[in-house]
This record gives sequence, C-alpha cells and structure tokens, in this order.
Amino acid sequence: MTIKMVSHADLAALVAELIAGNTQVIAPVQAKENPAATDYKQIQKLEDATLGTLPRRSIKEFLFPPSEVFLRYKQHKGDVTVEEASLTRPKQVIIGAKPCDVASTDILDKVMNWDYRDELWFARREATTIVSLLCPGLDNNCFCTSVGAGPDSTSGSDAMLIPVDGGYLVELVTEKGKALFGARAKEVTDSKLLAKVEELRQEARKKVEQNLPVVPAEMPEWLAANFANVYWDTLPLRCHGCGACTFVCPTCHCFEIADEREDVGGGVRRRNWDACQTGKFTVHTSGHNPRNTQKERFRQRVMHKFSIYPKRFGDLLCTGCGRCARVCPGGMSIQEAVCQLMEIAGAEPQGNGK
Amino acid sequence: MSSKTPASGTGFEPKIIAFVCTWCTYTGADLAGTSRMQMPPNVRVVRLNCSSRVNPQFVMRAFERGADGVIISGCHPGDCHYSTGNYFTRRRIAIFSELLDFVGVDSRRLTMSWVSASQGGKWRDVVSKAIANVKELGPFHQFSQVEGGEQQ
Amino acid sequence: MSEMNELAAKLLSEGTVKVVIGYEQGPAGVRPAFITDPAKAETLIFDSRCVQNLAVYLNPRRSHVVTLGKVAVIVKGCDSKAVAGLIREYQVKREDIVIIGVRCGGVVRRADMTAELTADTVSDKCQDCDVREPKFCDHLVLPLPPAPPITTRRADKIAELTKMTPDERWAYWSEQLDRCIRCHACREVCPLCTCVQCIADKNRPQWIPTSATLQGDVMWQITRVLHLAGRCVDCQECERACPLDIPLGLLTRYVAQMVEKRFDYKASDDPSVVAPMGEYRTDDEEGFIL
Amino acid sequence: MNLYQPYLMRVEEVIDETPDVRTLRLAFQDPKVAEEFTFSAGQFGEYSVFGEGESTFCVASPPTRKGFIECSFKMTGRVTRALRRLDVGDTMGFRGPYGNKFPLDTIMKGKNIVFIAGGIALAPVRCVIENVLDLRDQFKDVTIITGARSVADLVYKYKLEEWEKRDDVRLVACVDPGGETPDWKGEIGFVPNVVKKAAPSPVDSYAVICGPPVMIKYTLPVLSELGFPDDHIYTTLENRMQCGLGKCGRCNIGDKYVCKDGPVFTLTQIKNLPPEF
Repeated sequence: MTIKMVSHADLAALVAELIAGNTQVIAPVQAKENPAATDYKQIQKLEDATLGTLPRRSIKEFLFPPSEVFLRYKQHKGDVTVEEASLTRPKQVIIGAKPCDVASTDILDKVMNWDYRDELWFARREATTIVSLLCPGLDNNCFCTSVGAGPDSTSGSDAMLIPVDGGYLVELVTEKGKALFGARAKEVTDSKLLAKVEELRQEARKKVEQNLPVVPAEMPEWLAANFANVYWDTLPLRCHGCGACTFVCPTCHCFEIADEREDVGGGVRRRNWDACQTGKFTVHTSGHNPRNTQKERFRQRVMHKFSIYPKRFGDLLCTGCGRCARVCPGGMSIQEAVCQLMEIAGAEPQGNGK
Repeated sequence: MSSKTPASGTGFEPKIIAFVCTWCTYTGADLAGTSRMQMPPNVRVVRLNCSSRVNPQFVMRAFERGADGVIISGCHPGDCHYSTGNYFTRRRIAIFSELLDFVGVDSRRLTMSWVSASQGGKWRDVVSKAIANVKELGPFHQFSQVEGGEQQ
Repeated sequence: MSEMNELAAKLLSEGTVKVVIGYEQGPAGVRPAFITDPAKAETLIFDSRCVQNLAVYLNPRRSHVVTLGKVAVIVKGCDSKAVAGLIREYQVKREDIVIIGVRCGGVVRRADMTAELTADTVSDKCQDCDVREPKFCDHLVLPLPPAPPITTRRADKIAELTKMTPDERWAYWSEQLDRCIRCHACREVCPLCTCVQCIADKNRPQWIPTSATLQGDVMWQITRVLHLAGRCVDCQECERACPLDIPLGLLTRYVAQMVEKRFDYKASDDPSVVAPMGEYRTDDEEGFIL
Repeated sequence: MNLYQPYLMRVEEVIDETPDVRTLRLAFQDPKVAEEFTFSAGQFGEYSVFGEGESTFCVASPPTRKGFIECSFKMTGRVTRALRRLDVGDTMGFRGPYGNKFPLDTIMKGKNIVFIAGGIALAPVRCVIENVLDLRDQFKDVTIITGARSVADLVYKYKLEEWEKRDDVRLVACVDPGGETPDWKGEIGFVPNVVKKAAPSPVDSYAVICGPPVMIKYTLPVLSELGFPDDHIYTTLENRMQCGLGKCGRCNIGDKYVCKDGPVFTLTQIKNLPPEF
C-alpha cells in the first residue's frame, strides 16, 4: 500500500493539466435545480466539483452509457453498409467517486468478460482512471460493509483520496493511479497522518456496519433453495415496478438492443439500459411472460444480486450504495429485504418452486 | 441530421408537413391545384380519413425527422364526415399546441385550419401563412437533437 | 389508537375487506402498507409525511395487489380524485373497494422528510388543493388539521416559464429532460396510467424510441402528459418518483391549467363527471384555428 | 469487430413454408467468413433487419452443409415482419452462433434417436435431423414424429417427402384432428397421442423434443411412460433474449442463462430449474 500526500493546489493543478491535455475530468457536481443533489459531470476546474456527496446516478454511465451506439447503417434498397462503433475512447478521469460506485467496476468486469469479451465496456474501462474518495458513511441506507465493499474500499479504484488537513492523502492502488499523480504525490512526512488515516477508515466502517450485518457466504445457496419461499409473496406488494432502482444501481447492467431509424435509409443500433422490474423485459412475442407479476420480478432482482451472480462470478452484485432505497417511490429497500431474508434464512428451506 | 440553411439567409425554404382529412381539406387542396392557383412547393400533404386521426405523435415525429412546420386541417365544425371527429381534434390540438409551446416549440409552427372541399383559395392562404410564419421562425432542429445520453 | 386504526381493524375482522392499504413507518420515512391482519392495523399512521397516492394500487395493472381480495384504501382528498378517475374510466368498480377518507392538512414533498410543514417542505400539490376533507369516500376519519403553509413556488416557476421566449423555454426543458434515463417511474407511480400496454412499450410502430436520448425523452414526456390531459389529478407522484428530480409536475400542472381555462374543467372527485378530452362542446374556443 | 457487430448476409432464397412461416437461406457476404464459419446443431443466432432490430432463432440448416445458413420464422413481431419483407438479394445481419449444442458427437453417438416436433419447432429439430442423416452411419434407428395444427401449417413439406422416401428413417407426420385434407396420408391426432401410438423404443435411445409448451407438457409424460429416462430427453428452452452472450440479463432461469447454458437442456436439468419459463 503506497500512501502519499497531495495538496489541494496540486490536485487542482492536476485537474487543469488533464483538461488542457484533452482528458475529460468527471466529478460530482451540484445539480442546478436541486442544491441537495449532485451528479457526476464533466468539470472544467476542480472548484466545480462538490466532493464527498453521493451523486444521484452512479459512475456506471461513464463506462456503460444509458444509450450506447453499436453501429450505424446506411441502406439503399436491399444493400446495407455498416459503420461500426469506434473502440477508441477519449481518456477520462473520474475524481471523487464514491467507493461503493467504484467497487461495481471490478464486479462488472466479470460479466463483461465471461466467455465473450465486451470490447465496448473494456475500451471505456481502459480509457478511464478512477480516483475515489474515502467515504465517511452517509446515512442508514448505506450497507457497503455488508456486501464485501466498504467506505474505505479501494476495489476498482486506481487511487483513493483521503481528506486531511491541507489536502489529501492519496492511496495509489494501481500503476494507472501512480502514473496519474506522478511527482505530484509527495512522501508523507508526518507519521501521525498515517495513523489518522487508519482512524478515519475505522470510523467510517463502524458507522456503516451498524446498518446491516455482513451477508453470510451461504446466502446465494440459501436463496436458490428458497425460490418458493412465502416471503416473496408479501414483500413486493408496494413495488410499483418502475425500475428506478435498477437505473440508479451501480451494478445493474441489463440492457436491450434497439434499432432506430434516423433518416430515410439510415439509422443506428444502440443498447439501452433496461430493467428487470418492468413486464416487457421478459415477455415473449407470443404474449407469454415467465415473470408475469411484480413478485417474480422483484425476486429476480434480489436473486440476481445475491444468488445468481455470486454463484456464477463469486461477487455479490451489490455494493451497498443504498440508492435503490433512496429513490424508491414505494418505499422498498433491498437492505431491508436482505435483512429479513437473513433472519428467515435460519429456517427450513422452502424449495425451488417445483 | 439533415442540414439546413440558417434562418437569416433568404435561402431558407421550410419543409412543412400537412395532415389533412380526405373529405374536406384534401379535396379543397385538390381544387386549389385544378384551379391552377400558384402555391409555394414547401408543403408535403399526408392524407388521413379525418383530422381526428392526427395523433400528436405524428406531429412530433414530423418535427423529429426534419419538418420545420406542421399543418393540421379538417372539415369545418359540424361538417365532419364522421359527424363529430373534428370537435375532438379541436380540443386535442388546442391542448397539444399549448403544451408544445410550454416546452419551447413556438406555437406558430403548428398551424391548424378548417378548409372545406370548396375552399381552394383558403387552402392557398393557409399554406402561405404557415410558410410565412415558419420562414420568420427559421429552421427547427430542437426535436432532432439526440445529445445527452448518447456518448459517441 | 386513532379512529383510522380502529376502522381498519374493524373492516378486516368483520371480513368486509381482505386488505387495508394505508401508510406505515418504513426504514426510511413513511411508505405504503398492506394490512391483512386486524392485529396489525395499529401500525397504520397518517401524518403530513403520507405523500404517496395509494389509489395507484387499485390500478388493475397491479395484478399482485388485485389477487389479495377486496381492498380498503386510505385516501387524502387529492387521492380520492384518482380513485374517482379510475372508477370513471371503468378500471375499478365502486362496489369492489372501500374508501377511507382522511382529512388532510397538507403533506411534505418527500416521504423521508420530517413531518414539519413549512413553506419550504410543503408539497406543491397542496397549494391548489380544494378537497382537504374528502367527499368521495365511505368513511371519513381523523380531525381536520390546520391549513398547509402557503408557497407560490410552483406558480412562480410556471409564471417565469411562460414569460420566457420559446427558445428560452426549450433551453430550460431540454436541460431538464436530458437527464431522463427513461426508467418510466413517472408512469408506474401514476394512478391513472392504466394502459395494459403503454405506447412506450410498443414497438409496432415504435413511436417512442427507447433510447435515453433527448429525442426519446421529449417524445415520451409530451406523450405522457398529453395522455393525462384532463385526467391528471395533480397528485404530483410523477415528480416525486423521478429519481433525477425532473420537474414533471410543472408539465402536468400547466396542462391542467390549460384544460381548466379552455374547457372549464377541474379534476373532479365525482366519477360521473365526464372527462374533458372525451367530450366536446360545439362552441369550444377556436381562436387558434385558421 | 465488437461482439455485437453482425455479419452481413445476403438473402439467397425465400421459401414460404406455410401462410405465416417463411424460411430464408442466407449466404455470408464476406467469403472469408463463409469459409471459416462453423456451428453445432442446437445453436442459435441473432438475425437482424437494419432499422427494425434483432430477433433470436436457431439455425435451421445443419452444420454439415456449409456456405449458407437457413432460418425459419413465424411472422409475429416487429423483426419477423421486417424479415418477411426481405427479398432475394437483400442484405440483413446475423451474429452467432451462440449457446450450447446437442451432444451428437458424444452422448448421442451410436444411439437410436427419436425426434418429436410440433409446428414451427421442427426448425430447430430439422437442424439436428439433417445433421444426423448426413452422418447416418454414426447413429442407429432414426424416428421422426412431427405434427402441426393442419396440413397447411406443416413446415418443411419438401423435407418430409425426402425423409419419407428414405428407408433408414421412420417418419410419422400428423395433424391435429380437423386439420387434415382429403388426401392427407399421415396420422391424424395430437402429438402426445401419436407418440404413444408410434411407441418408439426407449432402449439405447435419446429423444429430442421441441414444440409449443402445451405439446411438451403432455408429451413428456408419454415419453416417461414409454420408458425414456429424464436424462435421455433433450429439449430446447426459448426465453426472451437480446444479446445471446450472457450479458443482457433477461434469459436466465434461476442461475442458468438460457443463452449460454442452453438452449439445449435435458429434462433432468429442466426439472431442477425454478419455474420461470
């Protein structure tokens, strides 16, 4: 673990230098219409950023945009010419990302590189350097420590900033991170600072840990064996099926592929974010829908995050950012669901629905 | 997106889509043609059974795909071939036009008129008025913007 | 226990209804509750945080709620208009539901706020409220709280927008709507979005692109708001549900005002009143028509 | 070339199977791809019409016949309607092959094979049948039972004739009662009953069954009755798919992704899945 020091002025200079070098710099920026909210946005100087807040949307949109072009085509009668989406992406640096957001990138790498490698994702991944910011723990919707991440986790980060007097300590995690800071990262002269870092980390963890115990390793198997648990009947009654939770989730990655005509004889094929909470997600052309009611759809969301994904790829598909609970118009909370599931997990399995 | 000349130049020839009912306005427009009335060629006519067939989506799609103005025209109130269709059109388009205006589309881009089968002259006037309005406003590009979510 | 809890318990234990839909304290603020056990009726609460419109759960699209059996629903005045709207449009039968009206002194903007009502926290919808004491209900409970504080936030914003030039308005709305991620939460929480298949979900023809491009976002919102013209009950759920705080309420409110101005119609809590876009008068104003 | 980039295909031939089912024979526009392209029986692909979208079907032609692929589709949605508007010489897109395959070269090799298909589901089965017939000496008895609602709805009539003529194939074609024509020579009855009557031997046999859910539902008990063990019965699952690559997240049933772990499953596997298909 390399921890160095970077002053405020140096960080601002770094941002200025990056922008001058045509690198897009992205950071949380206060929303115009709602001073309490922030969004990850391109900034022109460091002062534009409001570091430390949890933006409304996660950083996933900079690696996996809501609407991404696969190809453009031109058509003349029966002939078609196709222009493929470019895989060269402009360099971008994300500064002040929340550790829970950043943790999703490593998790998603696995599904994006499962047999088939999604070059569109990895092109953006490689062009991106992520500098996260130690999170002090926000509110009782946070549960990152329960799902393998944490307010001080560097998973997915190239470097992590830790605010201290006079600037930031910076933990350089990857070569990319080291290269980004270069000589601007100075040796830490004050050894007390390092102790202080440990203290900050512990404090943050402690704050979040109160919200939810750690999800046990048996959870994926238990869930799979409890597909038909009566709990699923009562849980999603208040769910509206809107999918807002999936759209703000840093780990939800389901998409649809859609063609749109732009002009006579031309158009575009895109992938757009899609949500398992809507009925049309799984409906067959015949009208048959394997997940026909909200019960099945909500169960799918919990299952995908806490059973299907971990069984396949090892990681829980959740970083505990709590956005889903914050935006839910029906007052649903996946944290609460997991908590209740953990409580009943001691009881007899109720079968897989057969 | 289709490229257009800027509004300031005299070269701007707006594209206008007209949704007309087949019973009155289309026949009226036909009359204008057979009477050899001089009309600017900016209007493309889409014939529908009734003006109440005009779904707001038609208008928005027209704007999206490069129209600078839209005309909706049907029979005079009381003359609808389907008795009451145009009364509903009147209510619907009134609200639609207010909403478009509120979102930032100048309401002069959307012209609505009643033109009967015998009013070839009126059709010419409606078309000229619509073209004059849109020429004054300049090209319309708002609805064909895609920026934002797309990063390419 | 308030009379609301007692009534809910009574309805459930007598078997009049199978479920009472009301409000409860959730992990983060107030949220909808589905009470099936009379003993649990005491968990129902009602205060100024109960902003949700529960009429949405009567919407037949909520198939998982319909299967529970006969429903009693707790409604504020504004929500009772939505119930009336559903009955007006034959989505719900009056005899299939029990309506418990609560007298309301205004609600806050978000369910996770504190209960204290100030000009800053009070919901925009309460400013134009004319039914603080619901008339369209089977039971009316709880005393009438004092009137909500006055704010002109929404009226000011609409006035400000109408004063702008169209280009300025477009600049405003394109910035707002550009944030849209097309999650369609605005549709799902709308008690009156009753279409079994929404036009946004249809692809033959694909009127509304699914891409979260500005084009698709504008098309979607204009379509949605137009579909609600003369039907919207101004419950502002769309605006509350929007995860990106797009001021959708301004659109619906503006259209409602236009409907009132032109057709002299205000959202009504009487199911027998005909909605304005479904009827006409021969003398409707037509100054805008050439 | 990124993952989602389709090969450009030229429509070589258009065959109308029934009033609403059509087969397209497609050739790769790039000769190099045509040379290199291989797949296995049971795999599927994403067929696309530019401007309309992508749709998932199996490859209906066998992997043993190279240089082209065929797909059969029923006109139902947006893409299939657009596919139907294509004419010979037109360009469309195809990406694939995706998914697993029937174990013809391992488990099924040297065994009796019983094919059961209903309606347009003969398309995925046809790929396997022709693959088996092209390698006829590697298999023992081949039985084909196929049915449709009516004679007009029978797909691949020319293939049925061809198989009928072969003496190393037992073909049982049937139509639902009421669907027959005066000159119909095959069986009349629902597929489950016809299977019962035809009573293929379960000894050293594997069954491949595809069809509408209701047909599958009533045919499986018949097969069990005849003595076919669950793991000798193969079928394909059709969940809605978009990417075919295990990314887009909609085709999963429990922790199985139909597009990667499927579409070919044994009945044993299916019985272990949660009921979400």
